[in-house]
Amino acid sequence: MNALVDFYAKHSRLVDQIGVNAIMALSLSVSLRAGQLALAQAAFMGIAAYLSAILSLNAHWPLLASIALAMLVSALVAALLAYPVRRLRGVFLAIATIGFGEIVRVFANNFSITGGAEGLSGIPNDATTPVIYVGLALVAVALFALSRTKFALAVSLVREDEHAARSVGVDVGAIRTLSLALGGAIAGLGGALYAHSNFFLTPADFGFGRMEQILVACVIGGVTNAAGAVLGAGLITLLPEITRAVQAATGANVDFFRELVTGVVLLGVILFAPAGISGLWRKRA
Amino acid sequence: MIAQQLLNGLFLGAVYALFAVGYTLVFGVLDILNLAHAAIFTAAAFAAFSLASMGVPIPLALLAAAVMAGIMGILLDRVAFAPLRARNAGTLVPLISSIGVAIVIGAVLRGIYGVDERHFAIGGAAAAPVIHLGTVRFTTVELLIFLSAIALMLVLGWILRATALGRSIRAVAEDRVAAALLGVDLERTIGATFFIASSLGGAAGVLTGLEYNSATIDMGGPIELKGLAVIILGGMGSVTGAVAGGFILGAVETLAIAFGLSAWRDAILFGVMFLLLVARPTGLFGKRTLRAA
Amino acid sequence: MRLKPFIYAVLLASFGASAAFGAGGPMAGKTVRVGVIADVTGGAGVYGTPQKNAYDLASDDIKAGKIDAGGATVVFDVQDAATDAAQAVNLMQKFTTDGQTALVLGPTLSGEAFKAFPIAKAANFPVMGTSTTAEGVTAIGPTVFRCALAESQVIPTTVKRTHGKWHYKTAAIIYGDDNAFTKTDGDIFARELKAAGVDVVDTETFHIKDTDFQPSLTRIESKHPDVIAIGALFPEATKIIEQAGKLGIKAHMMGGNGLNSPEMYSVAGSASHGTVVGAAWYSGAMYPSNVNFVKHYTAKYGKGPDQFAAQAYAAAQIVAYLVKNGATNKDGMLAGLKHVRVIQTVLGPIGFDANRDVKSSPVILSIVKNGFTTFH
Amino acid sequence: MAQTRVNAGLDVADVSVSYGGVAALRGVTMRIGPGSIVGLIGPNGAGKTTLINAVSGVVRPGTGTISLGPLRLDRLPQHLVARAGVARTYQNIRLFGGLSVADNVRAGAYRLRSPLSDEGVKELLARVAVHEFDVSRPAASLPYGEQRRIEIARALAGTPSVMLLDEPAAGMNPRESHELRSVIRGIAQRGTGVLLVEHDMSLVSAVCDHVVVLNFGETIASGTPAQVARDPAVVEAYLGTSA
Repeated sequence: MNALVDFYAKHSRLVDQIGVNAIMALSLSVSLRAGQLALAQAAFMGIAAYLSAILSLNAHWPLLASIALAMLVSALVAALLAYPVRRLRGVFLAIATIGFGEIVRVFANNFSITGGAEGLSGIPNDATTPVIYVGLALVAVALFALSRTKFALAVSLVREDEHAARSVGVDVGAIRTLSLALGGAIAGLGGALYAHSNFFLTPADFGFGRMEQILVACVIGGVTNAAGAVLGAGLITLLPEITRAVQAATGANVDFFRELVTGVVLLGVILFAPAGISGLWRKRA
Repeated sequence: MIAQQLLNGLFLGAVYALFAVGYTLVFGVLDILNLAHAAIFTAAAFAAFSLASMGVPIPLALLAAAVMAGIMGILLDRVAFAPLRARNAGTLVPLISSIGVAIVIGAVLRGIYGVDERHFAIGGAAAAPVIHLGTVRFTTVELLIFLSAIALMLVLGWILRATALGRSIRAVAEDRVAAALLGVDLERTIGATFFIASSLGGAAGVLTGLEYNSATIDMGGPIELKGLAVIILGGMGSVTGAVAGGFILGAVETLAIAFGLSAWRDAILFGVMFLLLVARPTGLFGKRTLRAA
Repeated sequence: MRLKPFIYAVLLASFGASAAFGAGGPMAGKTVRVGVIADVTGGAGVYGTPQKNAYDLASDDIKAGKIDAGGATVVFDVQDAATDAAQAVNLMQKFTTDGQTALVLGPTLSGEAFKAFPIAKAANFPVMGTSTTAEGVTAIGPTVFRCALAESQVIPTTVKRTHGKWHYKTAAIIYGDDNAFTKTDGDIFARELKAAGVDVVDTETFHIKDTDFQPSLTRIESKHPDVIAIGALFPEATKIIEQAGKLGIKAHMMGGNGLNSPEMYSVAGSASHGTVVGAAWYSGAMYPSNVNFVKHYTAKYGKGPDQFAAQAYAAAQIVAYLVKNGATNKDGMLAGLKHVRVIQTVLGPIGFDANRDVKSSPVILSIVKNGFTTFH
Repeated sequence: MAQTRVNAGLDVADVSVSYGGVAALRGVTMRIGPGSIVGLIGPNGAGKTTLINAVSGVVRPGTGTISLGPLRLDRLPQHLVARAGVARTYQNIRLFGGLSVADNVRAGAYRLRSPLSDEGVKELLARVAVHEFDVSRPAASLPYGEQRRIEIARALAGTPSVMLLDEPAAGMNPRESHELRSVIRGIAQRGTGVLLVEHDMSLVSAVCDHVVVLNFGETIASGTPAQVARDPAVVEAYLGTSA
C-alpha cells in the first residue's frame, strides 16, 4: 500500500495522462466502430478544452458544469461536421476531417480569447485523478450499456455494409451523425479534463500530432473493444517513460534511442497483432 | 507584385506536385495512405547533403539520393505493407505501420545527423545569381529546381503511359484482382510502384533541401499535411490531378499571403480542400468511385 | 536546516577561470543533483541540444575546477522531454519528488514551462528557466526563476537604438504566430514601433518550420518599409534574410534573441550583414568565463555556441555559485536564489529582480562577416 | 411474429427510371398481391434489377408511383422503404460478412420493435433450409449457397409485406435450387408477396403465379408462366436467345 502511495506521489501526472488519453482513444473508437475513419478527435478535444477553460477562467463555472457544456458543444460541432462530409468515406473522410482539425487550430491561433500561440494559462487544476477515472469509467459503462442496444447493432451494420444496412431499415446518415456526435461528446470530456489537469492550453496541443497519438493508441489497442482503447492509450502514454527507464538501465546514452524503440514497438505490435493488443488476448482466450 | 507572387506560387507548387505524385501513386495502386512518404523525402535530402559534402556534383547527388529513396520505398513496402496486404488488413492498419516506419526513419536520421540543420556548401537557391525578367526576379537555381521537378513528372507520365511497367501499374490501380487474372505480377508491380513513388518523393526532398539550403529532421512535417491537401484537390490516385493540385496549392498559399491573409493561410488552404471534397468528393481529376473504409 | 550565511559580493574578478577552492573547497565530498529538462529530440531538438551540450561542458568544467562549486560534485541529470509537454510534466514531477534533486533547470519551451512549473510551485520546489522567455512564466509562482532575458526586456532597447540611428518612419513585421516565443516578438515589436512613432505598414505571419517566405517578403517589399522587424528563431530567420536578399529588399532588418546564433552569418551569408539583433548574450564579450566558454564549447562540439547554450551554461554557473555558498538541497537552492544579488556569468553580471526575472542589460548586436559585433 | 400492418400488396404503376438520360425502365406496371409470387424475367440489361432498386428505394423513379397499400414508397429514402415492410436480397450477395450468421439474421429484424430471440433465429434459418450449424461463425466464411439462404433469412426476419428476391438461385447447385422452391412457397404461404427475379426458368415456372417479362425496360408480356412461355415476343426476345 505504501509503495502504491509512493508510486502515485511520483507518477500521478502520468496516471492522469493515461486516463485522459484512454478517454480520447475511446472517443475515436466510437466512429471507427461505425466504419467512419473520421480524424477530427483532436479538434473536438481542443474545442472542449478551450471552452471549459474559458468558462472556468472568465465565468467561474464549476468544473462539472464546464465539462457538461464542453461535451455538449463538442458533440454538436461533431454532429454539424457530419453533414458536409456525409458523402465521404474511408481515406477521403480521413483527410477532410484532418483538414477540419487544421482549420480549428488556425482559429485557436488567431482568436484573442484563446490567447493564441501564447496560450491560456492559470486554468484551475481541479480535474484530479478520481475525477478523470470516474469520467473514464462512466464512458466505459455507457459504451458497454450501448453495446447491447439496437444502436450498437446499427453501428456494426453501417460498418459492414452501408447499403445492406439501409436495406434492413437502418438510417445510415443518422447513425453516422450519432456516432460522430457520441465520439465528439467523449472527446469533449477528454478535452475538458485535459484542460483542467494541465494548467495551460496552446493550439499546438491539438494539432495533427495529437490526432496521430489518439489514432495510434486506438488502433494498437484494438478498435473493437473498450479495453483495447484503454490498453493502447496506456502503452502509448507509458512508452516514453518506459524507454527512458530502459535507456537509463542499459546506459544507452544516445538521443535517438527512445524514438527508435518507440517506432519499432509500434511497428512490431501492428505487424504481429493487427487486431491490436486486446485482439491478441482475445485470440488466446 | 502579383506577377512575382504567381511566380513564387509556381516554384512552390512544382515541389508540392513532385512530392504529391508519389503520395497519390501509392494511394492509387494500394488504397493506402503512406505516412512514411515524408520521412523518405527527408532521408533523401540528407543523403544528397552527405554526397554533396563529399564532393559529388549536385545533379549526381540528386540522382543517387532519389535511387536510394526508391530502394527505401521498396523496403518500406516489404516491412510495413506487404505483410498486412497478405492478410487483407484494410486501410487503417497500414496507416499505423507507416507511422511506425516514419518514426524509425526519423530516429535513424537523428542518430546519423544529430539535430542540427544541414546546409549545402553551394548555398541556397536564393543565394544564386538573380535573373531579372520584367518585374519579376528569380535565381538560376530556382529555375533549375523548377525544371527538374517538371522533367521528373514528365518522366513519370511517360512511364505510366508508354511502358509495360506503366500499363501494369495502371491495371493494378484499376482493379487488382482483374490485373492478376490478366497475368500482371502483383508484388513486382507494387514494388516498382513504391520505387517510383519514393524516388520522386526523395527527389522532392533533395530539391526542397537545395531550394532552402536546409535539411532538417522534421522538414517533412509541413509538406506531409499539405501533400494530403494536394492529392485531394487533384483527386486521389490521379497523377495529373496531383500535379494540378500541387500548383493550385502553391497558388492558393501564395495568393492568400499576397492579399494580406498570412495568418489565415493554412485555414484557407484546408478550407479550400474541405469545400472541394464536400462539393466534389472525387477531386478535380478523380474518376474513381468512393470507397468504404 | 539552517543555511550558513551567503557572501553577497560582486565578483568582478574572474569567477570561472581560476579554481579558487579546487577539489579541497568547503563543499568537498558533497554531491548536488540538478535536474535538467531539455528538448534534445523532437521539433525543438535544435534548441535543446545546445542546452544539453552546455550542461555537459559545465559539468566537465566544475570537475576541472574551471567553475568553482566549492569542491562539490554537481550532477546535471539531463533528461530529454522530446518536445512533448507531457514528458516535461512527468519529468518535473519525477525531479520534484525523488528526494535527491535540489533544483530543476528548463524545460526548453515556454509552452512546456506553463504546464510543468505549476507542479514545482505546488511542491515549493525551485526551478529556473533558461530559455522560456514568454511573458508570465515567472508569475507562475514564487519558486520560479528565470535567467533568460525576456523579449520584453530586449526588444524595446533594440527598437530605441535602431530608431535612434536609422530614423526610420515605416516598418514591416514578420513573425511566427504559432509559437509563444515568436508571437511575443510580433506583439512587442508592434507595440514598441508604434510607441516610437513608426508606421507599421504591413504585418506578416508564418508557421514554425516554414521554409518559403518569398510570398510574404514580396508583399512586404510592395509596401516599401524602411525597416523589417523579424520575430523568429534562427532556422526561420536565416531563410527570411536570405530570401529577402534574393528579392532585392534593401530595408534594414532587426530581430530579438531568436536571431542570436552563429547560423545567422554562416548560413545567410552576406544577406545577413547589418542585421541588428537584440539579445541577452554577446559571443564576443570579453568576460574571462565567456571567452573560455566559447573556446571550449567550440573545441568540444565543432561549432560555436548559440544563446541557448550560453544561457544554460550561465544557469550552471549560478548553480555552482549557490552550491559553493552551501546550497545542497531544494531549500538551500530556493533561499540562495532569493538572496542572490549579482553573479558573474557568461552573460555578464546578472541577478534577479523582485519578480525573479533576470536583472541584466540586453546587448544590441550587428551581424558582420563571420560574426557579431556590438551595434553603435 | 405478428404482421406490423395490414398487408394490402405492392402496386407499381407506370414507373420509369433513367440513368443520365438512358431509360432503364419505361412505364412498367405490376401488382404483387399478398401471398402471391410474381416472376420477373428478361434478358440481361432488361431492367429487372433496376425495378427492384426502384421498389426498394435505391433509385428514384422519374415518373410513376410505387405504393404499398395507402403508403407511397417512391419518394421515401431506402431505409424507410425497408421499415415499411419491403425486404430484398441482392444479385451479388450482400451479407454483413464480418458479423456472425445469427447477427446477420437479427439485423433483418431491425425494423421491428423487439429484437429477435435465439429461437427466432433458429426458426428462420430452418425456414430457409439451413440446419444444424454454428450460428456464431462469420457469415463470410460460409459456402455460397448457404450465404444466399442466410440472406433470405435476413430479409424474412423483418416479417416483410413484400420480398424482392434478386436471382436467389444463382450459384446454387441443383439440389439447393430445388430446396429453394419450397422456401419461396413457404414465404408466400404466410402472406408475404414475393417478386422473384430469376434466370432459372424451371424455378420460375414451378413457383410463380404470374410472370412479367421485361425487355429494354418495357413490359413485353405478362401472364401465367404457361401463357408467357407461348408468347411469340417473349420467345424472340428472351427464350430464343437463352434456351
